[in-house]
Amino acid sequence: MPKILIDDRMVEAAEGLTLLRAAENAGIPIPHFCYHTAFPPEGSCRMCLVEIEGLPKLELACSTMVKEGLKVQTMSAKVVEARKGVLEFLLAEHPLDCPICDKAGECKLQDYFEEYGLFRSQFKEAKEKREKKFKLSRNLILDRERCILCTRCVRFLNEITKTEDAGILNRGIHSEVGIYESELIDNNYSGNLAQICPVGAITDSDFRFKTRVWFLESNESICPLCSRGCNIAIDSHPGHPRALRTRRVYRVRARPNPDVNSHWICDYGRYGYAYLDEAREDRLVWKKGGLETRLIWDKAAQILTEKVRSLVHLRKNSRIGVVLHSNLTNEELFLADRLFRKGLGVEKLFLADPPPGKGDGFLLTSDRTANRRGLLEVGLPVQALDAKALSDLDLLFIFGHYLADGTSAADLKYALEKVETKALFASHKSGLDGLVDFVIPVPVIAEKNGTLTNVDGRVQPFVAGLDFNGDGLPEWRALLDLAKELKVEPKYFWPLASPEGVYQALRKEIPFFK
Amino acid sequence: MSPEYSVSLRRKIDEVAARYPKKGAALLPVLHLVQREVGCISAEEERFVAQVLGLRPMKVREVVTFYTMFLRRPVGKYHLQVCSNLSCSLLGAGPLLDYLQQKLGVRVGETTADGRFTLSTVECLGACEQAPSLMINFDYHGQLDGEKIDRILESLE
Amino acid sequence: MIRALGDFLEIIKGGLITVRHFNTNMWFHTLKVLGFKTKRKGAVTIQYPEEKKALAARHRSLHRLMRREDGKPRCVSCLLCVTVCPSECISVEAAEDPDSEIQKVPAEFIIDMSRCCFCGFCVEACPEDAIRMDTGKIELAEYQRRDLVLDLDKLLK
Amino acid sequence: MDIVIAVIKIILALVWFLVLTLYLTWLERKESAVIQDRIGANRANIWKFRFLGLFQPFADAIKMIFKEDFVPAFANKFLHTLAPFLSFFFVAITICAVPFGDTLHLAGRTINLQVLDLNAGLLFMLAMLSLGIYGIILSGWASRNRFTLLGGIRGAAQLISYEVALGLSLIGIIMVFPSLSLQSIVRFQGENLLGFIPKWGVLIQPLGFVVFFFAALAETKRVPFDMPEGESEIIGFFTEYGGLKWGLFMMTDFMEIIIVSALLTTLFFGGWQVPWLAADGFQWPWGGGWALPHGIVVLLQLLAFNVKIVFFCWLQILIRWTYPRFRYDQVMDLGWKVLIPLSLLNIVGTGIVMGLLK
Repeated sequence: MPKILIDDRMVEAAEGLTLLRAAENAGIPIPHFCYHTAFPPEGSCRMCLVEIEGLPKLELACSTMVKEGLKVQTMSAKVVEARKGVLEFLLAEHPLDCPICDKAGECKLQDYFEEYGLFRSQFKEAKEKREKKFKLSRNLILDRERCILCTRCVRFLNEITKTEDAGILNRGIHSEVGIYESELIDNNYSGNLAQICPVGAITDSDFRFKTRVWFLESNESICPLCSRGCNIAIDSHPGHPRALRTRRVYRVRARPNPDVNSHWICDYGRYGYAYLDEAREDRLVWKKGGLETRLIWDKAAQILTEKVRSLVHLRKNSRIGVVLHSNLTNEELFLADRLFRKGLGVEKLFLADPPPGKGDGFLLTSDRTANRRGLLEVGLPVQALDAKALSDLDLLFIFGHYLADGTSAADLKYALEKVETKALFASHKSGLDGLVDFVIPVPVIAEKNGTLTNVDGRVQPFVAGLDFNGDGLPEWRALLDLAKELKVEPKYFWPLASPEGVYQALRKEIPFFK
Repeated sequence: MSPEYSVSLRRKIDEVAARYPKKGAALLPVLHLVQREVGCISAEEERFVAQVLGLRPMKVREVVTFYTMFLRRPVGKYHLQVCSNLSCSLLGAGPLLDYLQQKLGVRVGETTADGRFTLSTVECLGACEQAPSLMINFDYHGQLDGEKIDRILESLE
Repeated sequence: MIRALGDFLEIIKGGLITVRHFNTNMWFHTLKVLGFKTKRKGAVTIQYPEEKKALAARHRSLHRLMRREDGKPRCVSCLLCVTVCPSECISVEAAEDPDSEIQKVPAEFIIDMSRCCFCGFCVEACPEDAIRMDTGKIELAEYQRRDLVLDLDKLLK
Repeated sequence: MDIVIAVIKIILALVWFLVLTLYLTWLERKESAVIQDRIGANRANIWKFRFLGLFQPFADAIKMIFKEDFVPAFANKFLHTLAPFLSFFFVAITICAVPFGDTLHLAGRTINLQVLDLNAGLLFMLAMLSLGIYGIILSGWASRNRFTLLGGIRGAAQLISYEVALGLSLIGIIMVFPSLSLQSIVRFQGENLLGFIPKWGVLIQPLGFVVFFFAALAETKRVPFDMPEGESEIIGFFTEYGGLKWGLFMMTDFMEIIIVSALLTTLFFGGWQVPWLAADGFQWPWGGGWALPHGIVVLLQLLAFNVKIVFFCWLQILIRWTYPRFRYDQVMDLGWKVLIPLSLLNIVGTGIVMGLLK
């Protein structure tokens, strides 16, 4: 472990680390554009220059390896002067269209210029005119005036997707990022380009001009769209009194997690956020004799528990069924197991999941559910869905709207008509709404707390980032309420009050989660 | 790829490529080979080279556009390359270029109607001591002025 | 005792001031009403709807949006006014302009005058001088609340 | 016939009273405006004809009549409704003792220009004015609101305190003009002092006048004595009223101003007396005279009475728009520690002077 001196602070850095990383680890940020943790250093932006004692010129922090005894100054007058110079040269060609640039507010050039910039430019010459709307891919637009040629995008396509769709064309002042002829970048990870672009050169037409970044509230979450469980940040608009749009979520960004998704997410997860706002179930209703009544959950829970009690009393436990899905959290699956199987002796546990898709071999998996692994590890003995098995039940708890996906509408209607009471816990509207007696809105993953187990068996906790606006409640609370109301294993269920508490219980019982 | 490329060219390419540990590393010599054979490197040649060397066409395009000695379209018999870099500009490369444009009746990047001259600018010929300098095909001409250019052009036949 | 008398005297004095005002205004204003011009003015009230005060040059009145020379709105919907507005009365929706020099134009620009507090921050924040508060319109009463919500067309007028 | 005359007198007196009240609101608006360099209400118009805003009172009246008659859900509905009428009634009834003029001889009849010449008219008026407190207390209490209750209590305390000074200050007058009938008190003031100075109450009872004037101002509950209402800062007793009922309270206020002016005029400024005007014309103190017909004399007397009343109304409004409100303790101090001792002093002084003059 070489010891180095950064800004007169003794820092111990691992062998083979660059100065920039070592300084960052020590809490001393060094400005940079082209350097990205995920790629080998490039050294083209010259922003990370630092002064090293004994060396005549400033050195690049991003490509200098740590060595025992280095004495580094990151904020000396010489360094600041150099940064000013670099910024001035970048600004010589970079347009000042921050008011219309989507990156404004999270733009590195803007930030650094604010910190080091020379606010009086010495350039009298007019800026070069370049193409402002060059189509890079289906979603990406390149503004060549704004591009500072850091080549992050090129390197991403070379190193991560290995598709090498883009490159730097020409030389000197004529250099520009380009694609080959009109072969658009076409891979499932192109959305990351807009995210890693340190300036506003690459913008995403999905987010372009929709809002400004400083209005957005960023919340951490986990992508539930496949079993990878990529770490994401959901950027939502907390609301405006006269907002023209009613949408909440404006974009989804990758959140770095070296163990799961590095710095990336796939386009399927990035652009697939519409489910957060569209076709959401928001009213808790009870349909009785053609009448729809709006209820509060407590009332609905009372009616349901009454029904369960009467069935249990008549020893007709076998006429209770539960349909589960793999987007439930570990806690919820565990509670379902504990309540329905162990507590009430329900044997008819079915599974209804969204249909599998196609994996892409990198992050996206073919399994389009968030917690299939968790379901396996919790050990729920679920059966495949069978419309016939459904029909000889008296009471059916349906979790998720995916039941409507796999079974034909006519079959489903025929089967469900015979079931006396059906309660649907669903986050989205579906064909099931018309077939059940209770519709209980539930939050999606981004709106509740809990843990998910990804395809590699990694258990990831997450907290609610968005507010849940429906009448209903998270499934874990519904299950707890039912258990408490039914007085199933009171000693066991009473102390449980939160997903954290449930997870503690889960850890005690199932070795996998230890 | 397309049958126009002669068997001998392919053999030469293989020969050159064999000298390098990785096929891709032979890109520059191969491009020179192809340019000598075909005359220029257009998109078609780029694809051909990329295919032969197992690279993506974009890689080839990057290299071709970076070096000014690779021609992306056919040129006339004489390729006049005027240096536009600092030393030459200071010593009058600009007026020189204007003079050439006027004399030949073409603009930068164009070929005369008779197909004899192509005029283009390049970044630094590495001949600052002779500025302003001009390269005609592979011959250097330095310390130019209008008169000298007239003489040089006359001597070309 | 003497102090109390003094206080009493002050009270009387105070009364006399009002009496003086009463006298001046009563007679001189009456003269004015009857059409006689006197040096002293009497009451200073401006009879508002009939007489109006000239607005100061810097007076902040109803907003307007400026146009470019070709008639397009100057606004690039950068949302800085929305950001700075303390009463959150502005909402803008952006759209793409076919002209790549402009790029961003407002598809809708709404100011809810019933919320506006006339601070003028939007004018100061605007990088394009697209919004101004110099129409001189200060009579903004409406019978319907929705008439106080001004949209792009109304603001561009 | 007497009944007809009495009814006509009642109607005329009430009409006079109400019209004056109505225009007092206009006077108040205009006077306050003129004092403050403004113009005042001048918008109300009939067919664009504004006439100095003289139609404003009608507009106000129409507004008040058609406003929602709101009674708080928690209020005592009966008492809440009764209170303003009670206030209004006790003030309105006092007009019957006010002498507007001397007697009018018409068609062989002698008509006293007073609704009712009570032999204890002064006591009657004081009594009625005191009863007005009930309206205040009831409205404050029946609204079932802590703030109105406090306002009512403040009002009652203030009015009762000043009743004392008010009553005591008049004892001097009663001693000088030995009668309780207002008409006879006015007649006494028709004489001259030393042959040429009108023997008005203010000249022989200056201290009594000052005490009475302040006490009477306090009785009207207006600035600077508006402890009970204080509509701008301290919440008053009629906070829970609106529309016509609130209008009644307001009218009561203005009517009290008129009654106080009438009392001041009658007791201290010779009532309907015009200096040196006798029943058959002017009698100049330096000899000679100017005979006038009976009708003209009566008209002059009525005019004098009205001019005096309007002057005192004007003065009260001027005071209201000049001085700031007293603090509650200052009001009490003024009443109990200044006005009452002064009025007692006045009684003693008057007695001593009268004894010496005898």
